[in-house]
Amino acid sequence: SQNSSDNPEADARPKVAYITNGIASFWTFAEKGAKDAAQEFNADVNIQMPANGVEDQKRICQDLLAQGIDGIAISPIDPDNQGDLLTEIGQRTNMITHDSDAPGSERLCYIGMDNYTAGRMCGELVKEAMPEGGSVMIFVGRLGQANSRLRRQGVIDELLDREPDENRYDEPSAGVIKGEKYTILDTRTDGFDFGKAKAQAQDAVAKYDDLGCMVGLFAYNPPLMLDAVREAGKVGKIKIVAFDEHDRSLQAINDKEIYGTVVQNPYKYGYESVRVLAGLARGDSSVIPENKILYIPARQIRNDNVAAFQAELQRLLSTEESEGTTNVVSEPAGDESP
Amino acid sequence: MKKNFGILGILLVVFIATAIGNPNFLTAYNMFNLLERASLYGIIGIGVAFVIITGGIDLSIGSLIGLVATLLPFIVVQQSFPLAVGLFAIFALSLCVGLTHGVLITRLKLQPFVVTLCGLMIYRGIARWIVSDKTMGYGNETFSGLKVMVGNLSQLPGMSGFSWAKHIPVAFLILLVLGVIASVFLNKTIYGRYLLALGRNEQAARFSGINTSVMIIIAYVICSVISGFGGLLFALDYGSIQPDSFGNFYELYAIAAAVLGGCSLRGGEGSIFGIILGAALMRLLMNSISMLGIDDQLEPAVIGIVILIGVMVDELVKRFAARRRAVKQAKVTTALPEVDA
Amino acid sequence: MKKNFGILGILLVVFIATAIGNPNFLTAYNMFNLLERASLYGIIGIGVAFVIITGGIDLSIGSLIGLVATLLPFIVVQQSFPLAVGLFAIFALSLCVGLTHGVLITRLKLQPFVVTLCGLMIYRGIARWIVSDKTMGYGNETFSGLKVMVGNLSQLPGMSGFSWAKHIPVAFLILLVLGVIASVFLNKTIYGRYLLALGRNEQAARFSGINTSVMIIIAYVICSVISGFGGLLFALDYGSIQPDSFGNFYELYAIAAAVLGGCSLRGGEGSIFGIILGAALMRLLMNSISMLGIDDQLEPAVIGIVILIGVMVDELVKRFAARRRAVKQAKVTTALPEVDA
Amino acid sequence: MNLLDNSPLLIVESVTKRFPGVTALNNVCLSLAKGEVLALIGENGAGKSTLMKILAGVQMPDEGSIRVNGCPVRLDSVQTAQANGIALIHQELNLSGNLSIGDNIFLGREPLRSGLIDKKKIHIEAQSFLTLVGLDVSADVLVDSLSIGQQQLVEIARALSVDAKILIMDEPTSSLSQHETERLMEVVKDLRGRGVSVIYISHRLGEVQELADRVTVFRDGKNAGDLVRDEMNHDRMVQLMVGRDISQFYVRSPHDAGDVVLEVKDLQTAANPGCYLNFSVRTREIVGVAGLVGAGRTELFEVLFGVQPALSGRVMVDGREVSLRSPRDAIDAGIALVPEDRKQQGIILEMTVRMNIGLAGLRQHKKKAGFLNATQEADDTSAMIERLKIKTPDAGQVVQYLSGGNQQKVVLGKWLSIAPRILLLDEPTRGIDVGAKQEIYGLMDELAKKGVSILFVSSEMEEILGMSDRTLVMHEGQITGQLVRDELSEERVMQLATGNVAMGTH
Ligand SMILES: Nc1ncnc2c1ncn2[C@@H]1O[C@H](COP(=O)(O)OP(=O)(O)OP(=O)(O)O)[C@@H](O)[C@H]1O
Ligand SMILES: Nc1ncnc2c1ncn2[C@@H]1O[C@H](COP(=O)(O)OP(=O)(O)OP(=O)(O)O)[C@@H](O)[C@H]1O
Ligand SMILES: [Mg+2]
Ligand SMILES: [Mg+2]
Repeated sequence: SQNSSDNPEADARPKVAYITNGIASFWTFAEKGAKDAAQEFNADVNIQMPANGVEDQKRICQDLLAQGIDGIAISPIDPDNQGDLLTEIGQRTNMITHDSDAPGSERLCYIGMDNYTAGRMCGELVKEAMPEGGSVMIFVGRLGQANSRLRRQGVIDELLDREPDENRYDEPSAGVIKGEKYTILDTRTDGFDFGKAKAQAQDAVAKYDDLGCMVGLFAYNPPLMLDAVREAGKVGKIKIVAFDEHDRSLQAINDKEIYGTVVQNPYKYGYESVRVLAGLARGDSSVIPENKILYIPARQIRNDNVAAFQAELQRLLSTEESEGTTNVVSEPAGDESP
Repeated sequence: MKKNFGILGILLVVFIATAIGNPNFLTAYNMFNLLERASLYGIIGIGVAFVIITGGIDLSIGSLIGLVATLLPFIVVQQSFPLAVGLFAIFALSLCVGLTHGVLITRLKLQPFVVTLCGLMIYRGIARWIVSDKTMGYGNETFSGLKVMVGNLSQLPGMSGFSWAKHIPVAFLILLVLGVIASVFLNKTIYGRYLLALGRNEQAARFSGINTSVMIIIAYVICSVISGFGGLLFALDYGSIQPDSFGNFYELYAIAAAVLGGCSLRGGEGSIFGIILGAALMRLLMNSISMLGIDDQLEPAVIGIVILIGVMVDELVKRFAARRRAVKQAKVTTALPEVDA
Repeated sequence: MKKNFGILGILLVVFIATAIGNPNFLTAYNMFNLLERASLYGIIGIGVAFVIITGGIDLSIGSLIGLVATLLPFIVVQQSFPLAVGLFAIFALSLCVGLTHGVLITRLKLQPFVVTLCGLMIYRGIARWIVSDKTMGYGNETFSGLKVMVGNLSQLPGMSGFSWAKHIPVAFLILLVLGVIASVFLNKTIYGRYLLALGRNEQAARFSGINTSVMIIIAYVICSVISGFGGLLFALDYGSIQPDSFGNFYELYAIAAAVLGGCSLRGGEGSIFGIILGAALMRLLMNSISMLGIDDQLEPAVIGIVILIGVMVDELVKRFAARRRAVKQAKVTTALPEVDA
Repeated sequence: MNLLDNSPLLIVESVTKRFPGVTALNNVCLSLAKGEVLALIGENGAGKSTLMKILAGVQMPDEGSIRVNGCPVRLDSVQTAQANGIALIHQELNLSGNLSIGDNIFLGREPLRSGLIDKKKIHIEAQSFLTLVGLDVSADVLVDSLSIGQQQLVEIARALSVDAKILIMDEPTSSLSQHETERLMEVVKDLRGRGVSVIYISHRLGEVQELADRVTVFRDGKNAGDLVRDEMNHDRMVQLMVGRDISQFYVRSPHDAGDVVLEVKDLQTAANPGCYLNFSVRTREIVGVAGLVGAGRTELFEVLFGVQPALSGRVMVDGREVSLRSPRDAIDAGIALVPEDRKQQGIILEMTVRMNIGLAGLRQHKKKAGFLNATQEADDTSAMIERLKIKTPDAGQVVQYLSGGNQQKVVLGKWLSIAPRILLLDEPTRGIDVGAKQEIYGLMDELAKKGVSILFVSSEMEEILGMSDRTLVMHEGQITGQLVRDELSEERVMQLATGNVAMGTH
């Protein structure tokens, strides 16, 4: 937890909290955005990353509520089933959701994008990378969390040209999913164990002679997939499509080893969340848009726009470095994203 | 109870320090939360204590919790069986798990660590496989009756009139009842006595005509059934179950609570009261870390250090007591020879 | 070696079955990968074996791996110290960790399970805290020299000429060297003999003039240093380190490999060859599950079941051998009396 | 002699029992009448305990039958054995140290009150049994805090509390001294008077002679013969057990003691901090240490061997003070200890004879940079096997499969291989058969002749009288007297050991 500052006039400053759905360097950018906004809007922000899932998230929220807080921005891990907690928060303070929405709850606003749509965007990249069709493997840290399931489903539905339906779920145990042009061979999970993630990628390369494209849905997956493909000497033969802005992924897009990636805008999540909460705390409800959704779209990064995107990240980081709070030199961005 | 001094002391110190550090700590809301968490972890701590007392260990608790929590909605919501069937199924499952552990350990003479380590992996795999890693939820209407167990006392029949009842979690009541039963079982019945005896010296117990195998199996069954029940409570409380991670490391929390509470992993020792204290201390620490604004990342380190200090203090207290006893003894014996001479 | 029959058998069966099930299994690429993984896990398995032989356990391995892997880039990249300083620091850290474990266990007489469980929490907390949960990477130029250790033999000086060298991971060479050293240490030096003796009966060993405390401390130091080294290799291989999860559960993999390989958690037994087999079997299984297209979710369950079968087979083989010896004896003794009479 | 019923109460017929590597019992038979005290004797490993465990339902025989009161029985558990009226005091202690004395006495047979354990009743009844066996300790005391001898008395109290028809005592006196032993004799005689049948196993033939109505002898897992009361004399028994005559039991040649080697000054130990010990031992001298159970003799040896630190005082070897903080220090000073608790402290059961014998000498291999010197180890071992006549198929045999006497010789071998100058022997012949005993006595004598100083604790009066050149007697942690050979008599020792007299000469 980082209280952004110990200002003597703290009483006048709203105290808000920004709660993620786990620990990932994806959230580093959100943290940065939240802090920037806190400075700009004269608020204290407490950033919390629950390490152990739903339970930790609940505990952290309750402890914050117990301390008295003017607003909470939360990325619910499992919005469908965390109703009680969201109600509890909603009753005690201003609550907004970010990154992952809970439309049925008392949230005042949602800030973020749609994982299913982002998944479909990722699927589009696969289609571009492999226009003639072929077989695809999906790698993901966990399927236990809603966002990764939605992302995966988006990829599958796009490749199979299905109608959008967020509630569809092709069980990974169902085996090969065959479409007209594209075949999804399998989905492998690694439980955030990087060793296993790499092994899964290597095993897939070894197993399928006809593997056309590998999709890595958590930030750490694509670089490990690339390692496997390089070791097998199949760079270019096996296409790679990434998710999130891991620096090695971006570098590889530059080097044309990875076709492209879908990135969100975590900095904006953090920034907007704190801006909205600070406004609400001061009684300004105009910060909330009409439809109660602040849509921050995902973007597709390919070889043509990767340089510009890298520069954009660099700018964010350099301000951060000059502040001297944190510096992630070797890994500017991205782990498994929310 | 004497040997719980160290941990009781630490508990009080942390409690008072936090209360001073943050006045919000003592609010009814926070106390309720703290009590509830301590109760849930205390319950699984009591379960594992039985196994630890026999000199065994159960590493599969977390996975069993995950499996039970995943299975119930799977059976009741997805397969649309009645709730009673679901509850019976998870009860039967927990029982069979304990039975299997016990039988493998006593009949095949496999090591408890190994058997339950395999259990840790197997139950997790089954939980993930059955629902294909899908998140399971307890938001369903069907479970609203059960949810009383993770509510407050005023939700119990006939209790709505008492205003104080609002501030006591039902889970705490469950813990108390379970604690009293476990305590009586352990200290006042022959079965408890047998467990303590065989935990220290299995052969001696066997030579005394005790069917040690059956007693060990019973201990594992108790542990698994309580874990399964604990899993249900956790699931009801958190509402959302990710089959691949729900309950991860809970066995370590349970074991740590038991050890903090004075159970020896060598077997033959354990106090239920101590275990409850141990669980309470761990939850209190987490709460204090939040309340005092200590770096979140340091949380595991703080808990680890406090546990270490706890067992070290206990050890030193024990030694000190032994030395004092020796000195006292010395006085008595030095008094005697002079009379002799 | 005789007692590794069971596991060797299972290893062969799984190997052949997978080779039949998927012809790509035997490709040089897959074999290289398999060998490399087995080597990395084999290395930490050897480390923990020393502790297990003394009758202890080390649950902190995974966290220590996480800490070491996090610290090195922190020191070298973020704090811009020379690589040598970073390497020395993580070496010194591992050594101190082992020393602390050993001292707490022997001097304060704390239980190994408890001490290292606290270690599990503490090192994880420190790793997370130092870098504020940020992901650390080994992409930096500085580490390219070290990366040879996770490459293939042809990258070693003077080896580029041999075409077969391309197909052997350097990690395998490291494992072999370490395995031979460990084996010699354990079986051919007096220190190894001391460890085996005190693992069986610490008191008798002490009464024979062995400084058991020092030996136990040495065992924990060896374990931690090898774990730290293993952590470095893992980190170099995976390139990217998340402080809150890197190395989670690795201690269980290491312990499982050791147990599969014939180490008894009661102490006094262990074969380095067996541990390498155990690690290989676990990695082979994971590879087979991928290769044969078995449900990913079932993976932990499959591994758990195979380990269980492995130890059960070993136990049954042992019993069978004992029975056969008894029968043989019976024949001898019925033959002898006639000569006597 | 009692009048016996015609039909025996217990009949064992051609029982055979095999273990991996050994046939413990080979077609043995045994019978026991009502109210009879049957002594069962035999060398170590003759199969006595094995048969008793079979009778107590702990082990199942491979072949053969057992009849109680004429009916064939299948004793497949401790419960069935108890149901048939059989109770066993095991040779090895079998108590749960974390429970109180009373809880141990009634373990498995707890009296209940409304479903819960009746603690009061346990306390009262346990106390009466403790009085019976002469253990003056509260029944609420944890067993962990008792000495081995006291624990042995608890075991006996427990067996008495069973109210058995057949009471089996497997070496009940092995760690008792004369005083407690005599008390036990009375108890057994009293039981006989009340019609209880007793099987009494002991290597102390004096007790057997005093107590037994009949003696059954085992040799190598087979019946070697029976002796009725009139035929019972030391030589006959030994003859049957060992298969040869042992004419001179205590081997003693005159030793001319030399210079003082070990000198202890004002030594204060943790168990008896009120006492300050002073004595010395010379070369070529065998000094016995006598005393009752719990007199503090083991404690003294452990301090001398560096197992536990002294509270104060000095120990000098060859006139130079040595600091004894660990057994290593003691070994470096030339001191070796053969401990009282063989299985816990003396040997490593799962290791081979070679490894056990080699263990103390390994440090000398340091010359080879810490590598084992396999040849030296093998040579040392075979030399010891030969010198001590250790009965083992080969040096690679796992020690747990050896008989108790041979295990004891392995411990001796371990120390002799590094040639200590001062040898401490704590109950060196505890649980050891006559043959092995004689060999150990011979060895002590031989060592003393070669210049080793020997200090030995024994609870067996005969042994003290037979072996020591000089005797120290301890009582409650204090050395109450020293007796040179001429002054040595049973009465003097007992007087000093029970503290009934004024302090002896120093
Ligand atoms: N559980 C066992 N496993 C293997 N061998 C055993 C076992 N128990 C006893 N033996 C062996 O059986 C033989 C008989 O042992 P037993 O204990 O009956 O001898 P004993 O007559 O009681 O000897 P002692 O006088 O030393 O007590 C010995 O060779 C012993 O090593
Ligand atoms: N570690 C200890 N702490 C406290 N008291 C002890 C300890 N060890 C022994 N004692 C006590 O010291 C006394 C002497 O015990 P010790 O074993 O030395 O006697 P002993 O003369 O050798 O008798 P025994 O024949 O029973 O071995 C006993 O009363 C015993 O209970
Ligand atoms: Mg015997
Ligand atoms: Mg003694």
